[in-house]
Parts: sequence; structure tokens; C-alpha cells
Amino acid sequence: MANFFPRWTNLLPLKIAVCLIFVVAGLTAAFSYYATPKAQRVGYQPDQPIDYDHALHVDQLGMDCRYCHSSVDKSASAGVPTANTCWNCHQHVQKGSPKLAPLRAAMGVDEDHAPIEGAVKKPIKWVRIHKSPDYVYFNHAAHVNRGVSCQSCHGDIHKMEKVHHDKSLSMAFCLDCHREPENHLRPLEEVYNLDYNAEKYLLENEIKNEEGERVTTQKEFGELLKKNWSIHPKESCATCHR
Amino acid sequence: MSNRKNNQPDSAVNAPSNGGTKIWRSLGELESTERFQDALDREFVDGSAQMETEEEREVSRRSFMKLMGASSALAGMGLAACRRPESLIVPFTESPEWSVPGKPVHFASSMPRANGAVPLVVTTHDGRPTKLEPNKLFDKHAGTDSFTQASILDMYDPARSRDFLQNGAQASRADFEKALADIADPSANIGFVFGDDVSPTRSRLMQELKAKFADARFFQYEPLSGDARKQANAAVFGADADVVVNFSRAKVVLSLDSDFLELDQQGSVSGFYKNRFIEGAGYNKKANAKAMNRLYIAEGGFSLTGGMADHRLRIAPSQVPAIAAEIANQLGASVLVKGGITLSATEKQWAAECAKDLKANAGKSVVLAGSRQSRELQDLCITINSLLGNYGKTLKAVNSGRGNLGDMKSLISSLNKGQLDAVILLTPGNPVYDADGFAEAAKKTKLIHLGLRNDATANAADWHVPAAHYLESWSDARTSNGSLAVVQPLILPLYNGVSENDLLLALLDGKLFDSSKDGETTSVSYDAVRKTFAALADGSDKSWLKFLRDGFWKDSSFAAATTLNAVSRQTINLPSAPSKGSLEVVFATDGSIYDGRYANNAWLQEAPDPITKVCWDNVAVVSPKTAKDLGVYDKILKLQPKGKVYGIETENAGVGPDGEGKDHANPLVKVTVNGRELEVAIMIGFGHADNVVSIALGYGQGFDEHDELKRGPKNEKDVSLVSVNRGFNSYALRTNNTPYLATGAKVESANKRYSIAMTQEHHAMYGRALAREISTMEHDHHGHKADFAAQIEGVKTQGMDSHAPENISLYKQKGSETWHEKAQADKHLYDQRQQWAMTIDLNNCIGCNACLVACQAENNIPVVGKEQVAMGREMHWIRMDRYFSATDGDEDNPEMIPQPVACMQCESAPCETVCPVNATVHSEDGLNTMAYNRCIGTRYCANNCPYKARRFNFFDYNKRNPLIEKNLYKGPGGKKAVGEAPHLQRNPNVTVRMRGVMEKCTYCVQRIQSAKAKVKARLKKKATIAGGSSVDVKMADSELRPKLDSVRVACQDACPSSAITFGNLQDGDKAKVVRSRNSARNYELLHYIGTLPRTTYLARVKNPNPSMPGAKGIGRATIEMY
Amino acid sequence: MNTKRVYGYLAEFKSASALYKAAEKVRDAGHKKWDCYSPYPIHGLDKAMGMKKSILPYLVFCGGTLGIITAFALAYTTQVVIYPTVVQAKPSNIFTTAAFFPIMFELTILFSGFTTLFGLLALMGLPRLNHPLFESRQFARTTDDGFFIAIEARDPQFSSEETKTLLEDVGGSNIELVEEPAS
Amino acid sequence: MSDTTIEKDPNKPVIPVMEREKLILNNRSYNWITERVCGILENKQPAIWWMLFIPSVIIAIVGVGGGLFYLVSTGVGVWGNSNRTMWGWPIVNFVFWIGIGHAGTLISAILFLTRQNWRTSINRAAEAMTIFAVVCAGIYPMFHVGRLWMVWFLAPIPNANAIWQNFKSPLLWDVFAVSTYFTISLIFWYLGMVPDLATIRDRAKPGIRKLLYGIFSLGWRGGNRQWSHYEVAYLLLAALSTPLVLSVHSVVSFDFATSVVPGWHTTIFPPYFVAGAVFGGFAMVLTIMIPARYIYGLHDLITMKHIENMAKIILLTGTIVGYAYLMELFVAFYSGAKYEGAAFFYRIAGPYWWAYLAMMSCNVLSPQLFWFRYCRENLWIVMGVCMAVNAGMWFERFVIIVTTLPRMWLPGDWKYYNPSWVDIMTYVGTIGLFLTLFLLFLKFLPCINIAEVKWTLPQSDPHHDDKEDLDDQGAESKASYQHELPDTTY
Repeated sequence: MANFFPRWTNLLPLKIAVCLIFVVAGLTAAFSYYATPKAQRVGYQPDQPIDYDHALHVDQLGMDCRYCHSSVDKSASAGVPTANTCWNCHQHVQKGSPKLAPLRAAMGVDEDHAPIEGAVKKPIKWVRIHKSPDYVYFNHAAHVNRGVSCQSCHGDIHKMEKVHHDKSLSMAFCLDCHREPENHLRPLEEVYNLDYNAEKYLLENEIKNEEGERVTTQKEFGELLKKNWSIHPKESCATCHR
Repeated sequence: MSNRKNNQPDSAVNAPSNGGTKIWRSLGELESTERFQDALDREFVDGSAQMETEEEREVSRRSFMKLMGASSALAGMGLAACRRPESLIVPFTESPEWSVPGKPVHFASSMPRANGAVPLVVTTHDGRPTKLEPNKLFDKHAGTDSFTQASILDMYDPARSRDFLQNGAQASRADFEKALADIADPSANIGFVFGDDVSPTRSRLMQELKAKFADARFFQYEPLSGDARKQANAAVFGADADVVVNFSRAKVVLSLDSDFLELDQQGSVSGFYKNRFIEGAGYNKKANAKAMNRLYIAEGGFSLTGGMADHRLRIAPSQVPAIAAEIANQLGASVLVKGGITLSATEKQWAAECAKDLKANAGKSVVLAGSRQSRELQDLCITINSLLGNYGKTLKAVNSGRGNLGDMKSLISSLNKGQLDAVILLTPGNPVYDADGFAEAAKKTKLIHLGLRNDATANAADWHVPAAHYLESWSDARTSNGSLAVVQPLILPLYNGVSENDLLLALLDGKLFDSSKDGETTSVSYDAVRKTFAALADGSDKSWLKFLRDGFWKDSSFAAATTLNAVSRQTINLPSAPSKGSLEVVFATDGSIYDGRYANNAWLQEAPDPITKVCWDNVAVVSPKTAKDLGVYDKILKLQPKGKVYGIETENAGVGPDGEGKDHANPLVKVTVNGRELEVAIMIGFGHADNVVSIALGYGQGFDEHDELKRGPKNEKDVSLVSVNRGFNSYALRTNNTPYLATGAKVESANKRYSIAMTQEHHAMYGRALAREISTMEHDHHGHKADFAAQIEGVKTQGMDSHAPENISLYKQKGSETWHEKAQADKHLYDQRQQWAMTIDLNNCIGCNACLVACQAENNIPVVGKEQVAMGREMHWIRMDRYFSATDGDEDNPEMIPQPVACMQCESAPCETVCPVNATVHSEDGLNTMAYNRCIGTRYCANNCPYKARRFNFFDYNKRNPLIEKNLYKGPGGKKAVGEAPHLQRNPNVTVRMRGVMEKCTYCVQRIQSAKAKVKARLKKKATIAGGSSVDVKMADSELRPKLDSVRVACQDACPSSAITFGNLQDGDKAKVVRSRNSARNYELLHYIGTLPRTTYLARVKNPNPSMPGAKGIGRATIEMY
Repeated sequence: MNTKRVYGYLAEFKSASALYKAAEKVRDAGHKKWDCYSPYPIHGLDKAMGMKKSILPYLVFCGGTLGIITAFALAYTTQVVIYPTVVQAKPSNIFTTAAFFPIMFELTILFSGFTTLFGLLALMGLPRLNHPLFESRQFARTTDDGFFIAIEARDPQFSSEETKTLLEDVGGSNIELVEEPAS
Repeated sequence: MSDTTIEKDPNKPVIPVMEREKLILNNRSYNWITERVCGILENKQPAIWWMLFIPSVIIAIVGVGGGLFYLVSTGVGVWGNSNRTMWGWPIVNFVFWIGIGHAGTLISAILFLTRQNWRTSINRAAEAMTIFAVVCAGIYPMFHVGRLWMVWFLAPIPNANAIWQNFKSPLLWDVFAVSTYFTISLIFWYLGMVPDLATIRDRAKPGIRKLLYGIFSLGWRGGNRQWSHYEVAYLLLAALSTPLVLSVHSVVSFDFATSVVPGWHTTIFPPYFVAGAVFGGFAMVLTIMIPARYIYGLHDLITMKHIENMAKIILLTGTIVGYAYLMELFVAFYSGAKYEGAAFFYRIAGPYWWAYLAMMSCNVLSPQLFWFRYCRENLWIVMGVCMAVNAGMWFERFVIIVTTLPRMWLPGDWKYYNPSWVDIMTYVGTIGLFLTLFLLFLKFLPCINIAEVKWTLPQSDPHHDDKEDLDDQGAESKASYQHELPDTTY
């Protein structure tokens, strides 16, 4: 009787094994990259009914975050401006600009701002970009009031002509900061100053720590603030989950 | 949504009303009824839809089912392209006043009730009322009962009446307005039937109506109103007089068959509880037995008041006057009792000693008669009180200002005489169902009914008007002590309902106010109420605003009434005492749904009856002896049922004769009385008077084809999914002459059984010192005496704790309070600012369900339905255990001790260590946290929880409506209950748990968190206002601590007896909770396991009168356990 | 079938003992690349063939050690270093190790098991589905009741004559020259 | 039996006293053994096989398939569990099956280490049983969780939540223990089978059979240079499995022993669970092997000696278990802890007294029959006792779990537990699944370890000088086996 299996089958098992290793490794890599919030969210940049330009309003016109997101330091949710907040300025500025059509619709007026009879004021429907899961209870006030800036989670909003999702906002992301808040803490006055730069700030005003040495880096500064304000972020579940 | 349309033939669009059982399948569908659409638009202007994607609108807020779905899908595909579905943020167009997105707003209002309005603080989210709290400004010791807590669900009841009905068929508002115009003819004889509550505005309008309609007659009806009591008081103190009790002055209280603590309130009870604290309400005094009041009660079946009583006399209600007479005579009256029982020696002694005690405390005592008891008793009660000189001291006769109103009897007679062209029913009662003979009589007139439910009366009436809930309407009311309280709307009527005042005003002005026009024109009721206020208090805007803010008007009260003439009752005639052959039937008030008006309230239906622990049904309760006499049980049942094993009878915690769990079925009996019959399930009630059958009222309003006893379909239109096939209608046995009790009843077994769902099926402590008890009286046990002080000291070592040492952990304890210094220094693990704890004072806890329901409202706890409860799957985070204990083996007269059990937040929590996925771990501030989104449902934690305080979502109780027959078991095929109105009640700060997740009490962590956030905001202001740079500002832990006792948990707020104390251990002695924990009465439940619970109990103290019969046995439930 | 490669000589023996004796002789003849084939392991044959002890145990020991280390590292880093949690008031430090023992043990076994499996396959040079010996018809009886000795052509001392005679001398029967298609 | 052996064996001096009972009777030849064993899977299966197979497949599909589908689609609520009794039948069945599994490993590993050659005839089937039992067991903890789709939370894989498992939880230990146990048993079983697969390969005609057996036998040649490694590897695996099998059931017992539940919180659990596992496992081996032996006429391979030895082990372990039961009671009584005492009192005399009675009589009393040689040798009795033990072991787990949880600390939450029809259906389903797998095993794999059995034959000793010609012996034996079958007495 001859060999039942041809000779080439001798190497076959080895080849299969090698291939398997590569496939599995590849899949793992792909999964661990694509299935993370980082890949899922970062860069998300939907079109808005009105392409509101943060760069223009904040960076050039120097508006404060709280003008529109007025409840950020009062409530858990930062709040999205109501139509009449926009209207405060735009009833005078950019009259009749086609970009602002949705706003006028919301206010029930026509191009030259004459109220339309019996118009139903349909609110503006903004597309949501930053969204933590329903079972996560993030409290804006609790953070901005303790020296954590908008920037830490939303990135350089003031440079964005069209807002996109900048940080992953995954649980790991939260934990990083809850474990080492010193990397993010800044003076309460500077929380809404998106151009803030720790080094620059520390050059301008001389700040000394306990030992009386001058603080120069964000880390040292953060440590100092953490100490002064006795900041101890929690890591236990109930901090965010209820 | 289409698939849901399919299993919903009558879509809300084309069939707006299909009787009581209509429910929306989804908010989306809900919108399509355009009336609700603009209700939505006006009320929660798209703002409420904030942060919901279109398809999310179907899903209830904060339900994270979809999230799970999404995330697992993502995990499955793991594609870069796949983002979460686009979602929208829809801000208001014009920001409404006060509203800050994500922040609740609180308003003061009050709930009108027969025995005095309840001042409330209402929490609203995005314009949706979500939670009711007692108005602590009004009375800082006041709480609310379960009815008040649950009343918010009535507003969102999907089966609530929404349409005008003409003879039960849908009609338009316009038609009704026309009909109303015809009726409102000045010459017409119109009868108005009000409820028992007192509303100044209504009283004022009544006068105006009198003026307009000369022949108008005014009646007052509630099925459980005590007419005898009113008449008695009227006879003595003048027409529509009322007597208000002031318990805080009373040292001795004698209740003659009155459950004045819960179902038969005759005045604010917070005073009574104040006098139960032996260490003072703030736990800041030394334990002092003298400080404690003493409560005597003579009653038939156990009531919660009876459970609190220091001395309880078990006697047939019909014979209570005999005792009363005995006492009266002891006090110097000379009343001759004809008929009835001849009091036994003990009973005589009981009365004598009680009388002595009362005399000794003349002027510092109160005697109360059950308000539904006979006129004889009422008179005797007044006699005794006046003999004791209690009037003007502990009792105050006042003029309620109701105006002289007729009762149901006179209404029916005048109907039969055909004297009324039209009757306008404004009472919360449901006369067609609950008033004997009304239905026939009403045929002779035009019946106009204003009500919240499509109940029997609504469907029988010529016209039914959908009422506005009290949270939707402008009105005012009087609290029990007569303070003027405001009833202000928190939301526009969801279904454009009509308030009582609107209707009355419509008759006056001839045009019905349309609440949908509100905003353009101010509500007419608003004007009316304000006018009344101006008349009674002050017309200035300032005081009006203060009134609205406080919710009540400080210096307002009833006008005092003067004693006109003394009672002159020389003889009383009693029905012969009940016997085996001719029993006595008591038509009891139901602890869950009162008189039946709350039948559609799922929370209340599922809340176990405080005494019988029966959910979703009512039963006939009899004493063990009577049960045996009736032949429904072959032997007299013991508290700890014995069982036969291997032929030997043992005390083996065996299954009772009715079965247990899902097999629990009670025998049916046929009750014949007043020449009428009723088949009703019967149950043993320990401590119940012999030969007396108590049947709670309010059930059996309608049945469909699924009914277990095949009683349906019957009155199907009168009920909703919640109230269909529930219990037995005992109104059928009741006549207007026997409103409270009927004698000469025959009861025989019907050889059938009916399944009953109970949350507690074992009623004794089985020799375990769980709910501990001591007595102020010296206690002598086999020679060794223990006085009060010694007993207090002994609390901690009752039961097993007297000899068995607690289990010691191998590790050095690291529970967050007891950590050793090194760990304490580690701020990462130990929180210097707050360590939370709770104490429950069994001395004040009466075992009502207020906390249970409040918790349900606060924490989005689902209802699971009768079958699931029977299987032991109820979701209440608080399990209200109540134990009977028979000291000296006197099983006929046991004591009753309640014990609410929720998660104890053990510092060394057995549940934590066994969770494989770290879903439940300890928090820095001593909470035993539960991360629902991490839980995979191994259920090991619940097994390892000695207190069985954890609840598991066996089904999607939130998503699948558990009330639809077998719906839960249909899985994906089942009907979804997503987006139903009750979901609008949900607390947005608490996750709605999905199927397969464990849940439990978390000390209302959402409240704790918001308190912390508040502190931070406050400090930020301080830091920035300071002027200098915030960098230099120092913030100490002490500053960062929430204000002393500022965090109040839901159950604590609701508790009417302030038995629950919650607070921060780090506040030290300043915190009430720390003081109460330091009390010697403080003990840990199951101390032996060494779980170091953060929730601890304070032992109950009984204050017996040493010379009373059986005084020795009182307060010894656990004291002799070793 | 013209070009064939010689694998070596295959001789059958009557019984285990015959094989044993033969093995000793072949060993003494100084052959290296040869092997005895039997339906079951014959005791002492290693000695008879002058083979060294298997090194497998050492591999497995390493595998096991790796396992216990992995387990401890995994448990310790996740529980103590990365995210310490407080459960039932238990410490999260080195004293927690006691709670890790079960998993450390299990992983030790698991890793050892895998090492054994793959180590064995490697040492036996399996899976190898095709082998010249399978060309021989009689060889199929090894797995039933045949006892064989095969001396490979690769063996330095192999020579078509002497090897054949050697096998005859040691009592081999139906001696066969095993060849396989070169292809 | 033994004396007949002596008659039938002329070429041995008859010294009954010294005679050591043979493992393989009638001096079978290698070839006979091969024929006999391979015959089972080469010839057509007897009708009885189909009669067993078809129903078991149906039961398995309906019970396990249907039951689990309903469960996952609808919710754990379809089981009888409640907030009082969070673990009911599912965990009872889990522990039951995992216990069954242990005898397999025990037989092959421990008996191998202790050089108990009589194991060779039964270890293959026993190991197979282990694998299949663990498969059945594995179903439960997996589908038991409330959110199956989240079960990957149990695996320590790095994730974006930066959160990990709780390595202090006995359940996590369980996950590791059971999966390890399954893997190792599988390796052990498979490696042991390689040479036999080769045998079948070499007997198979070219075709699909040859292909498959060829692949799975990995090209085994039976050269001594393979055997020597193989021997070592097998020894190592045995050495690994022995502590493993002890640890696994100890860990399973930790689920209970480490809790605070009265009646669970006892140090005696680990040893007593292991003993119980061995006990139940051996019973199950016998329940399966005795019919198989009869159906396939393996009397010479699985002799009365094997059966008797197993009966003795059952007697031993059964007595240990009985001791544990009594010890529990004594400790509970002696501790003076009210709750412990009550827990055990309710076991005996509580609402579930019948379960305790069943457990006691099946597990403690019935094995006592094995004190008598007659009972050990009467297969009907042996069968009966084994059946009783199987039931008894299930009741043991029922007693531990179900009678404890509904009567724990606070009388306020006491409630009786009833299983739902889904519980029952799924359990029956797993029995079907087990049988299905085992029957398939009989059909496609050598149910007896051919190589090792040959190794135990006297002529296998290299120094056993042989007189007779094996081939004839083999031929004759073949003949003998043809006419032997009818007059089989068992």
C-alpha cells in the first residue's frame, strides 16, 4: 500500500498553524483598535443645522463659553443655547443671512425680521456630538468648579470652525484624570480661558509651593492646587454610575 | 413602532378611548393623539425631548437597554465606520423662567384629603412632576403616607379618564358645555356632592351657588366618611363642627377602635410620635421612660395603631362601646349598657386600670373613637373626654367651615323623592360602585360626574367629565389643624381635564374654562383661589407670593367652636355579641387602595397590605380559632406552623396549609349578611377578635376573561389593567345602615381556593432576636430582675449575641469606617468628608408603606404584577417585614413588630467579595455601590446577602408591561410598555435597570452626589469672590462636607414617624444619626455575622401600665431569646 | 515508479522479547538512525536502544512556572496596582495574594498541559501524515500486533548488504527494502 | 469467574492461592483485542444503539436547544428562581454534572500514577464521560447569568473601561478552574487516543474514514522514539490532572463554603465535595460501562475485577460522604449558632425533608450493600445501586442549594421554591445531550485503550519467553469469540 497522504501534507499543519497565529493576531489588533470609544467617537464631526463657528465666536470675538452654555457651572448639563440666546445678537448682526434661516424659523420671523403671522416656532435641532452613555452621570458643574477646564474633555473647541469629538471620553479617559487630576487642574479664573497655558501662566504670576520654591510646570502646579483645594477624585462606581 | 401597532389593534389614533384599559405603546404613538401632542408642546416644549434621538423617543428616558444593544452590536462588528446613531439636542426656543437644564425645580402644593390636606413639596424635572415630599416648613416632623406618595402615579396613569363621556360613550367638550348650559338654569334643583375634604374656595363658591340656584342642595359623600362622628360632634359643638386632636400634649391615648395613626387620622400625628422618642426627637437626651406616652387600644383586627399600642384589647368592634361605657362609668358617668357581651373579669380590669390611668392624666389624655364607629361610641367618647376635661387642652372643637351638607342617605331619599333634576358628583368616591342603592336612585336624575378614572360611576353617569389631577389644578384646602394650604398646578392638565373649581365656576359664569387656553387667559380657578385667599388672609401680592412659596398660610386655622350642650346618653343598646353561629362582618379600610379610589395605582396595588402582607387582592381576615370553627382549617394555626416529618410533628418552619410562593392559595368562603352573599378568600389574622370577619373594601371593581374564578367579563369598562381581576367586592355586602359593620353573618366554606400573593409568608421570628423590644416596666425572668435601664443596656446582647461571638474577618477590617489609621490616611480609599449611615427606630416605625412607595417613586422601581410577587420576585428595595410574637405562649393576643429591611450598606459586605466582575464594590464614603451597567447577573451577591436586600430583574419589567396576562413570558413576542405616561414620572438621575441586572438600595446616591456638587459650586463662589487669586484659597475637608443633615434620603423624607435617620458620621455628635447610633438601644441586625452594617436599628420600647392585666408579657418579644 | 528513494530496511520480529533482544544487537552494532516499532510501549526498550531520557519534563516545568507567574502578575497588577477595589473590607495589597492562589494554581496546570501537548508533538515530529514507512504493506501491522525494526539509509553504517544480513542475524523475518517515490 | 479462568488457561501452573487474577481473560492475543475493539466502530451498530441514539438526540435538541433559546430570548424569569432563591435547579445541575466528570480524570490519572493496571480497560470511556459531563455542566453557569451577551466581562481582557474582574470572587475561580479542567481533560483524552486512532487508520480502506482517522492520528508510527516521549508526556499529564481534579471540585465547593450562608459556610465542604464527586462519577461510569460491556461483549476486557474494584471505591467514597453528612450535623449542633443549627434542622425536618431523606438513603445506605461480595458481583444489584447513587448525588446538591436558600437568616423573606417546566426540560435535555455524545463516542472512537490493554498482556513483557505461536492463538481465539457471544451470562 502506498502512502495515503501525499508528501506535501507533512508541512501543511505547520503552515496552518502559522496562518492561524497571524489571523488571530490581526483580528485582535483590529478589534482592540476599532471597537474602542477612541475609534468610535474621536473625529465625529456631523453637520449642524446652522454651521456655528466656535473659532469665530470664541477665538476672534472672544465670547465666554458660559454665554451660551450658561448652566455649565450650575448644573450637571452644560446646556445648549436657546434660540433667543442667539437672537440676542443676531437680531442685529448678520441680518437675513441665509445661514441663519433655521434661527429665524425658530423665532418665527422672516428675512427682514418681521414676525410671521401664526408661525409655529420650531426649535433648532442641533446634532449631538459628545454623548456619554445613559448610565454615566457626568456633572459639568462639579468639574468646572474644581478647576477642570472645558478643554480637558472637549479639546481646543475655540480653534474648531466645525466642532468634532476630540477626546475618547471612555471610562479609561475619565479614570486617568480622576487618578492624576494634577495634569489638568488650573486656577478657577482660567477654567474658561481656552488659550491658557500653564507654563506661560506660571511665568507671568509667581507661584510658590509649600517649600517656597517657584512652581514652573503644570504637574507641580496641579499638585499645589490639588493640595490647596483638597481635591480627591473618586474611583468608586457610584461616582458616575447610579 | 409598527410591530407594536400590530399587537395593539386599537391604536390610539383611531380609537382614542377603549375604556379604562387603554395604554400608549410609545411616546411617538402618544403624540399622534393630537390633543396630547399640543399638551406636550405646551408643557414640556421639545425641551423635555432633550438629548433623545428620534428612535430613542420610543424608549423611556435613562433606559439603557438600547445602549447595551448598541454597544454589543459595536463590539460584534468592530468597524471603524460604525458610529452610534445620530442623536439630537433640542433646546427651548425661549428659555422658560427658573428652568436650568438638568436641574430639578421644587414647588409647594398640597394634596386635599378627607382628614386634612397634606402640604407637599413637589419636585419637577423639565416641567414633569416626579416626586412628592412633605413640606417640612409646615411641620418639620411631618411625613407623608403611601397614598400621598403614590398619588403622583395617578396623574400619569395611562388608563386615566381623558374624554367626556355621555352615558359611557365618548362625547365632545362642546356637547358637554351645551348640556351644562341647560342644567345651569337658576330654577333647577341641582344636587352637589362634594368630598370630605375642606376647601375654602369651594365653600365660598357654594355660597355663590346657593345665591344663584335657590333650590340647590349640597351633599357630602365619601364611602368611608364617619357620619356618626360628624353627627355626634354636630350635636355637641354645632353644625359642621370638627374635633382636632393635639397629640403632643397627650400623655395617655386611648383609641376605641380607631386606627388614628394611619387609616383613620383625626389630626396631625407627628405630635404623637414626638412623645414616643424616649431620648427626645433629636436623640440628645438621656433615655427617660417618663418622657414616653402610653397608648391603649381596643379593636377587632390588628391595625397599625394596634401594633404600636402598649395595651391592646382584642374585642369585636360592635362591642367596643361596652368597654367605652365601662370606662366612662369608672370615670363617674352612669351609662347603662343594654345587650351585647358581659365583660369578662380581665376586660373589666382592663377598663378599670385604663380609666385610672386616664384619670391620673386628666387633661393630658386623649380618647378617640373610630370615626366610622356607631353613634353610641361617639357619644361615649365625647362623654369620657369631657369628663377628663380634655377639650381645650388635647382636643380642640373647631368649625370646619364645610357648610352644612347632607349625607348619602339624605341624597338617596331626595333622589327617590325625585327632588333633584341633576346631581353633580364632585366626590372622589365612586357611588355607583360603593354606595348602596345609589345606582337605582340616580336613574331618576341627570348625573354629572367629575372624576379621574373611568370607573363605574363614570360609565353609568349621563355625563362624565375628565377631572384634572390635584397636581394639575388650582385650589386650596385646610390641613387637619385648619391651616390654609394652597393646591397649585405643576403641569397643565395632561388631557385637558377639568378641575372641581372650574366646573363650579362654569355653573356660575355659564362657560367652562378650557385649560388649553391657559397662558392666554389666566385660569378662572386661579382667580377664585386668589379671591378666597384675599378674603381669608391678605390681598397683597407679597403675601400671595409667600403663600405660594410656603404652600400654606402661617397664622391661619379653623374658627374655634363652642360647646353648646353636653352629651346626654344614659343608655346604649348593643347588638348581641358575635358567636360561632352569627358572626360579625367588619368593612375595613384597605391599607393599600383606601376605599378603592386608588385601584388603578399599580404602586399601591403592589405595596403589601401592612398587616396581612397581601398584594393585589383583599381577603377576609379571621382569628385562628374562628377559622377552625368555620371548618376552613382543620386545626388551629400556630404562629410557627408545625409540620409532620417522618410522622413526628416538629416546629420546622414548614409550609402553611395555604401553600407558599407561587402555590399559595387561600380557601374561599361564602359570607352571607344583610341578606347578601359574597365569595371571598379567607386568611388567618393573628390577634384578630374571634367570630369577627374583617373584609377590606375597594376591590373587585371589574373582571375580564382571565379572572381566576371565572367571574368575568363583568364591569370590564370600569377597570384598567391594574385594577382588573383584583380581589372581592365587599361593598356588595354593605348597606347604608351598616356602613362599618354588620352582625348576624353566616360564613361557610366554598370548597374552592384562590391564589394570593404575599411578600411575607412567615410571621414569627422563630426565636431569632431580629426586631428587638424592651419594656419600661421592670422585667422579672426566673428570678433575675431587669429594670428599664438594664433592659436598654441589654439590647445589644439579646438573642444569640448574648453568647455567640461575632465572626471575625481574617483580614484586618478595612470597612471604610473601621479602617486602621494607615488606610484612613489613604484618601484614595477613605473619605474624610462623608461616611454615610442610617438608623431605623423601631420604637416609632409603625410599618406603614410610606418609605416603600417613596423609594419606588424616587428610584424608578418597576411594578412586577401579582404572579411575580407570588413567586417572590417583588422589586421593592425596602422589604417591610412585620413579625407577630406571642409572649407567654398567648397566641391569641400577640404583639406586632414591623421591621423595614433594605440594603444595610455593610462595611464588610458579603455581597461584594463574591461578585466576579466587580459590579458591586465599596465606595470611599461607605456605600455598598451597585454598578448596574457592569452587572452580568450571576446573582451570587444576592445569595450571599444575609438580609436578602437585593432584587433581580428576572424580566424586562420596565420594558414589558407585566400586567398584561402572561406578557412577561412571551419574550420578544410580548407587548412593550415603553414610553407609557408613567415613564414621564421617572427620576432622570437614576438608571432604569434592564433585564438580568441586580439592583438594591444605594442610600439615594443620586441625592448624595448632587449635594456634593452643590458644595463645590458654593466653595467656587467663595474662592472667586474672595478677590485674590483662587490659587491661594485653601479648602478644608470640613468645608467640602455637605451641610449638616442636609442630605435626606427618600424613605427618611416620607417617614411619617421620623423613624428613619440618615446622615454623615464625619459630622460627629452634631449629626442626628451619630447621636442615634450612640443610643444604647442601637443594635445591628444579625450582628453575629460581623457584616458591620451602616444601617442599624433602635430597639422598640413598650410602655406598659404595670397594673394592667398581662402587663408582664408586654415588650418581651425578644428579650428572653438566647 | 522509475526513480525511487531508499528509506531503509524494515524487518519484522515475532514478539516483544524478540524485538528487545534484536534491538540490543542493533544498538551494539553501533547504528544511530534506526527505530523499533511496536503496537504498545515496550518497557526497557529505551535502554536496549541506548536512548537518552526525554527532556519533556524540563519543558513542562518551565511552562508551569510561566503559568504561575502569569497568573500572579495578572491578579496582582489588576487588583492591587491598576484598580484597587474594596470588597468586603478586604485589603488590596500583597496580603490579598491568598485570594489569588486558586487561579495561580489553575493557570499553572493549564500552561503545563499545553506545554506537554505541544512539546510532545515537537519532540515526536508530529503531525507528519506522510512517511516512507507507510509505503510498506506489512508495516501497517505495527498498530495491531507487528514488531518491527527499521534501519534508515541515512544511518552512517547503512549498507544494502550488511544491514540486511545484520537484520537477518538478529532474527528479523520478511526483511524489506522500503523505498518511496522520489518526486 | 476466576476459577474458570484457571481452567481455560492450561499453560500456567495452577496455584489458586498465588494466582493473581488476570486483567484480560482467556489469554487473548493482540490481534483479538484489536479486532474486538475496532470491531465496535467498524461493524454496523446494533439496533439498541439506534434505539438509544435517536431519542437522546431529540431530547437534547428540544431540551437544551429549545430550553436555552427560550431562556435567552425571554429572561432568567422563565426559571423557577426568585429573589429568595437566586440559585435553583441550574446550579444544582451544574454541580451535579461537574461532579460526574471527576471520576473520569480520577480513574485515568490517579489509578495510572498508582500503577493500577486494571484501569486500562475503563479509562478511555471514563475520560470521555468526563468531557461530556463537563460540556453539560458548562452550559449552566454560562446561561445562568442574567445578561449572557455581557458574559465576556468575566474574561480578563484589557478594555476601554479600564476595569477588571474581582479575583477574590469564588465565581471567577470557578471560571478558571472549570475551563482549565475541560482543556486538560481534553488533551489527556486525545493524547491517550492517538495510537489507537492510528490502529483504526491502518485498518481502514482508503477513503473518508482513513482521511479523518489519518489526520487525527497525526501520522503516528509507533516507533519507540515516539513511545518514549509519549510515555513521559502521559505520565506528566496524569501527574497534572490528579491535583487538578481535586482542586476543581474544591473550587466548586468554595462557591458555597466561602459564603456566609448558614449551611454553606463550612470548612468540610472541599474534601466532602471531592469525595462526593468521585463517588458519583464512579457510579456513572458503571451505569454506562455495564450496558456497553454487555452490548459489545467486552466481558474479557471489562472483567468482574474491574466492576468489583469500582464497587469497592463507591463503598469507600460513599462512606466518606456519609461521614461528612453526619459531621455537618454535629458541627452545626456543637457550634451553638442558632442559624447554623436551624439550617441543618430544616434540611432534615424542614419543608424539603423528602430531599434529605432521598439523599441519605441513596448515598449513604444503598452503597452499604457493597460490603457483600454477592452484591458486588450481581450486576443487577450493582446497576441498581449506581442508579440510586446518581439520583442521590443530584439530591445532595439539591439539598445543599435549594433547601438552604429559602430558609436563610430572616424568616421575613422565607418562601418556598419550585422549579419551572423550563428548569426541568433543560435538565432532561442535558441528559439527552450527554447520552448523544457518549453514543457518538462509542460509534466513532475506540472505547477501550487498545495499546494499553495490549501492554498489560503477559506476553507483552519483553522478558516473557514465548512458547506458543501467537498467530494460531489469535485465530483460535477469533473462533472462540464467534461462538462465545450467545452464552454470555451478563
